[in-house]
Amino acid sequence: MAKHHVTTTVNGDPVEYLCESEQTLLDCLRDELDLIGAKEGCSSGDCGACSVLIDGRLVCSCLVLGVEAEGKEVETIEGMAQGDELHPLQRKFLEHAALQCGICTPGVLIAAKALLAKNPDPTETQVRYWLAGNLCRCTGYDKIVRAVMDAAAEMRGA
Amino acid sequence: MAHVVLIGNLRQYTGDVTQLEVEAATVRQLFRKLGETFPELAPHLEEGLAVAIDGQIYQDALLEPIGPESEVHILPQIAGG
Amino acid sequence: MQERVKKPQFDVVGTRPVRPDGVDKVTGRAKYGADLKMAGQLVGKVLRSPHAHARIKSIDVSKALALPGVKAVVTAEDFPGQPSEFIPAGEGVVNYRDMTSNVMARAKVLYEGHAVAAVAALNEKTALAALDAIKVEYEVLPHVIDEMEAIKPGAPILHEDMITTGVTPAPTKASNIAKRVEFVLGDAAKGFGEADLIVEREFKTKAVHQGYIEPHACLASASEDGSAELWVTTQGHWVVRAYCAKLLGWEIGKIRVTSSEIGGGFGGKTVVYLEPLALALSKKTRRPVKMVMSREEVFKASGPTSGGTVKVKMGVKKDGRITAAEAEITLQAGAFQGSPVQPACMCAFANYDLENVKVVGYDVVSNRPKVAAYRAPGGPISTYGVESVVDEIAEKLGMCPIELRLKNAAKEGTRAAYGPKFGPVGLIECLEAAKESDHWKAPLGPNQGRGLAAGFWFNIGGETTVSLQLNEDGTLTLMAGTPDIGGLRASLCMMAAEELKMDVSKIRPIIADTSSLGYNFLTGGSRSTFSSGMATVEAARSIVKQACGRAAKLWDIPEEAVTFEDGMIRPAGENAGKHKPMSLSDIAKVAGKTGGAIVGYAAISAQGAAPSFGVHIADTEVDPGTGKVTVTRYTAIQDAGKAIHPSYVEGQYQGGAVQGIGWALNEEYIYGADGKLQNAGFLDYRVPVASDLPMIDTIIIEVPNPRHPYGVRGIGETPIVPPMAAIGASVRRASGVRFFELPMSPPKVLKAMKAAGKA
Amino acid sequence: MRYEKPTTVEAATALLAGQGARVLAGGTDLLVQIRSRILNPDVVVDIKGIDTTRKITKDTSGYTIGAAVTGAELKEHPTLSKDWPGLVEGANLIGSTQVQGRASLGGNLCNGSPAADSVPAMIAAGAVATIAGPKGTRTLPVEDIMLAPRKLALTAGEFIVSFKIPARPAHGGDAYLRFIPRTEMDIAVVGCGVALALDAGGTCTAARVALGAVAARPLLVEDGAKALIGTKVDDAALAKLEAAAKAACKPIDDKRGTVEFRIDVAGTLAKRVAKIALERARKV
Repeated sequence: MAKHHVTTTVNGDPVEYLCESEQTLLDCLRDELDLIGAKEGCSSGDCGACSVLIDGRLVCSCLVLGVEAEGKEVETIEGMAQGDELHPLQRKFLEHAALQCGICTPGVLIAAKALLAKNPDPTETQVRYWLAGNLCRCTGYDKIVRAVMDAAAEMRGA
Repeated sequence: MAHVVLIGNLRQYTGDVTQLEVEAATVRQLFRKLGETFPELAPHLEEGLAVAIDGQIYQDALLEPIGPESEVHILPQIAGG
Repeated sequence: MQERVKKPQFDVVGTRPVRPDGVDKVTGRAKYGADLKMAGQLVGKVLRSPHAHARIKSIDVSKALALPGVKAVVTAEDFPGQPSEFIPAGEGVVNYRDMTSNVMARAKVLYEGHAVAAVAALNEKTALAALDAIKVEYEVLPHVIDEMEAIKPGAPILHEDMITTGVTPAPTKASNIAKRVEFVLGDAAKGFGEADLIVEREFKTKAVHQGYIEPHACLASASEDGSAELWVTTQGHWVVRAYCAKLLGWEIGKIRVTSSEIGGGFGGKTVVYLEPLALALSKKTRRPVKMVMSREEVFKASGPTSGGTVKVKMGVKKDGRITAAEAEITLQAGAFQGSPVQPACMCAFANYDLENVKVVGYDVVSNRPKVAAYRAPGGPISTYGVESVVDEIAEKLGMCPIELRLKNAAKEGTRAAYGPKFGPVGLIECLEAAKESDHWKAPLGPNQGRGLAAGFWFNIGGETTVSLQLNEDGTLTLMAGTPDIGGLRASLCMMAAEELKMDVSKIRPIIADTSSLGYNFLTGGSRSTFSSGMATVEAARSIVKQACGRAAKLWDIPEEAVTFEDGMIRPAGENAGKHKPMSLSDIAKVAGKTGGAIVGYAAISAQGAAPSFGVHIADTEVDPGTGKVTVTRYTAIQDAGKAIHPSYVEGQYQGGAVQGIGWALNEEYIYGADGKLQNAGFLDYRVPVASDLPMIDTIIIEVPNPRHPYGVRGIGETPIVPPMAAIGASVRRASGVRFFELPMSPPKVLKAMKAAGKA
Repeated sequence: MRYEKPTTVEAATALLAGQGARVLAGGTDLLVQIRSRILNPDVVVDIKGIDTTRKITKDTSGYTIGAAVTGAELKEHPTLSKDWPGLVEGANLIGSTQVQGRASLGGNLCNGSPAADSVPAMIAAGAVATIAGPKGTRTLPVEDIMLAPRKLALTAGEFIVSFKIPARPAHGGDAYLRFIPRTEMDIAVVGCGVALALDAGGTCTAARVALGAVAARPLLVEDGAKALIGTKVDDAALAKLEAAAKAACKPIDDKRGTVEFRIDVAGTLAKRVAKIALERARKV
């Protein structure tokens, strides 16, 4: 079975890769494009560590086939900072100590970014439900939720 | 003489002795003397036990000094998660 | 005599700088276990037992080896047999016969998921095809899962040579009870005779998994010359090195182990599973071999902690003074002996100042994966039972649960049931803080209740090496060897900065590999900030001493005539002459010309660890229509000794509390009658998600540890000890029903409420 | 495994008529099953290239929702959440935010799980599936599609293109609730959808009650509807509904819940869902 030739955009860059039908987008990002920021925690869409945006939509990249990315715009954690400038969410995560081991952090940040794009002023409950698909075993979520709320406030200019 | 207390299952190697007085200036000396007194205990002393000297727990500390009036407990090693 | 810490003023310690490894972790750059790639690497996969208990009659790997792209297969034959002896290494005492039989089944498979063979192939697809092509002939044997079933006469025996130790006279027949332990203080029978009220209860807890989000992963590369490199996610790479060397029969010095960033461990990454297999496959193929567990493998084949049965009996006077306490604790060890029953017994009554205590424990094997350490191993299980009984006593006496505890709380001078007397400890301070908290005084709504429980962990020190090098420009590089899971590097840099009176951002830390630094015991037992911190302080002080020595030489004055104050090296007084003070940077610039680089090195066996007590308050609301328990408010209070970086201390309290909430409400290993795990995934092994929880409030108590330069106690373990009993007590008040079994999942809660007429 | 992305219904049915073919819509179940080696299809047919599977259209007779429209897209539709809030809620309880970005009504139904969250809500709403196949197109009410776990009333080559949801009655309301041990991320232990319509006086004129995860397939509970029709949906009617819901359950004991628990909770949920649907019907 010949591999698929996929042409897509990742973090604004045009990229091409070859993949087999079974390979997930997560496999392609990590193995073909060496973008290791998205993590494989479960392979079943239950942990959110592999979260990426496809055409602005938050998805688990382990539940998307690599071939499905054809012609799409994919955004990963590697595209979140602009040059030396961290995204406000990234900065607030550091200030609030919203990570311990950090394995869930790329997925949480991508998910939080998608939330704030849709809802710039979320309540604590809205943040918690939006992030329910991003498991974190270290922090108990407290500091994550605070960091997201604080970043939202800063981004609103509040 | 340090007052030595053997905790937990160690009594099975000492013929049910759980408390005794031992002249020892360091943990190493204490272990050696206990091993001589209770040969069945010796391998367990080598395989890793903790000692508490006057309440403070020491692990892997053969050179730790023991005071003449010290109370020394010998207990299982503690690890963690 | 112990020297009490003076309350020093700190410049850096106690502040909240951004962690030095932070940017890499928010940008996706940080490299974890599965993130390294090597040229020519192969994919390694493990064939695992589909049976809970079976004899391996034969393994035929020929068809697998014949597949194009399959490079090697290993089975138990590739690992030398080990004698059954208990050797101090890594996590306490290990038995290498058990360890080698666990990483690769020998005569029998002892649990579903037990490794039987491993393959290395060009890619994952081929590796999986190779697993399918390996033919294993099993003779299926009867299995036993539950610990109380496993100790019954006639239960299937896992190890024909297992004779219970700790029993006199020694039994003559094999059983599944590996060990009996006993801790006695005073005379429990006499104490019960003095009691006005005796409460006796039996509790049951289920096996729960550490649930780190990063699966086990490693990349091994063995060379023709007998040396090897291993990249691995682990809590202790020196321990991994020792285990692998032993299991493979290789020299320790030829194996270089590098710890990747670690995506959570909680005790579960203190042992080896894939590592010796990857090294063996790499040696056979002379190519790098990468192995990563699937989530299903993590659940089925890596260590959960024990489930168990805890019987507790406590006697109390009418005024609340506890006169006697007894417990019997039976814990699952998994397929090989070594449950945390000993610390479970020792923790059981550690919260209390008691005269008469008897605790008996049993270590029981059954057809489950071998347990691994999980945060305060054993402590949460026994404490759940004891603290639940204390709560019931408070209710029966009509006493406030805090007052009852204050009346009996362990304090400086209390003799623990396991022997020694406590030094200064902070339980009373935690209880007082709970009593004074807004939370304790806040009103409750309908169907809501509030519970409280206390917890304890010993904390440990141990072998630690740190190197601190002063660079040519005055910056510093810190090398530690205890993997950083939750902000360790930040805390170590802060302690170095405190000693050197410099900006913490000038110190860049790394976790060094096993060939770059002397031995380090693992990150676990709440030891890394304590022990590596102690070594860091020593290394920093060595830098100061060396720098002062260089200044003395430059100034042609004796070393004693030089001091280090406010970050500057100065002549120590008028008599020392007038010399312009020098900074460490100034010294760094001339170090090369005055004797060479300045490096502080501390190789210590850290002693003086001190226990940390904590008290948690939980509010819950119970839905009488469904039995669902929701945690509505939560406060974790704990003695840190001294919080180096308070944010990461709070983070430990919060994270531990939430793991405990999961343990209390929904997490459990569920087995079918076939002995197979039914919920080996995050879908049905239900760890708490963000929307399940309220904010977790924290109160940091600081009763300094007199044996640490800054007063540090370990803090990572204790936070998981109180939650189950705190939530149990809270659910009792919210639902009107007292529960004796974890998890308090909706079907159980609804059933009990219906039976009590409360639903 | 082959991956195909046809752009016409005909091309899709031709591919699906072959051996070992599976439909790929959102993939949130299919890819998990392939990854865990439960399924090993020869070909996956991505139906998202077919325009009609990805669109929501509205006319006087109601909505036509493409089978591959995601839960997130249902939620973002300008009027669907107002007309059929229960349906949208059901679809948006499938997995996480991430999963809602992919999971579809068609996939949720055709995965063949009795616990699928969107299915009781669709049944309550009276949804009818439009099925394309080698012999042309046919329609089937949603409650008739799933026969047993993993077993559907679809024949070789057939797939669901879209669902027809009727126009909301003048005083109509629907709701869906499920019970799970956590707040998110679990499979329903019990799911319940109710849709009802009132006359101007507030008497229930029509009702549909559906339960999920309490039998081998999602259930349309006729007796539940009977308990409500002709009443003001008062406490007496709700008590009858509770009894009817419990009586309809034929659950199993499994890792997610016991028989007894599922029956009890089905009764509790049916009452709660009916109350929400009633509130909604009164407001429009």
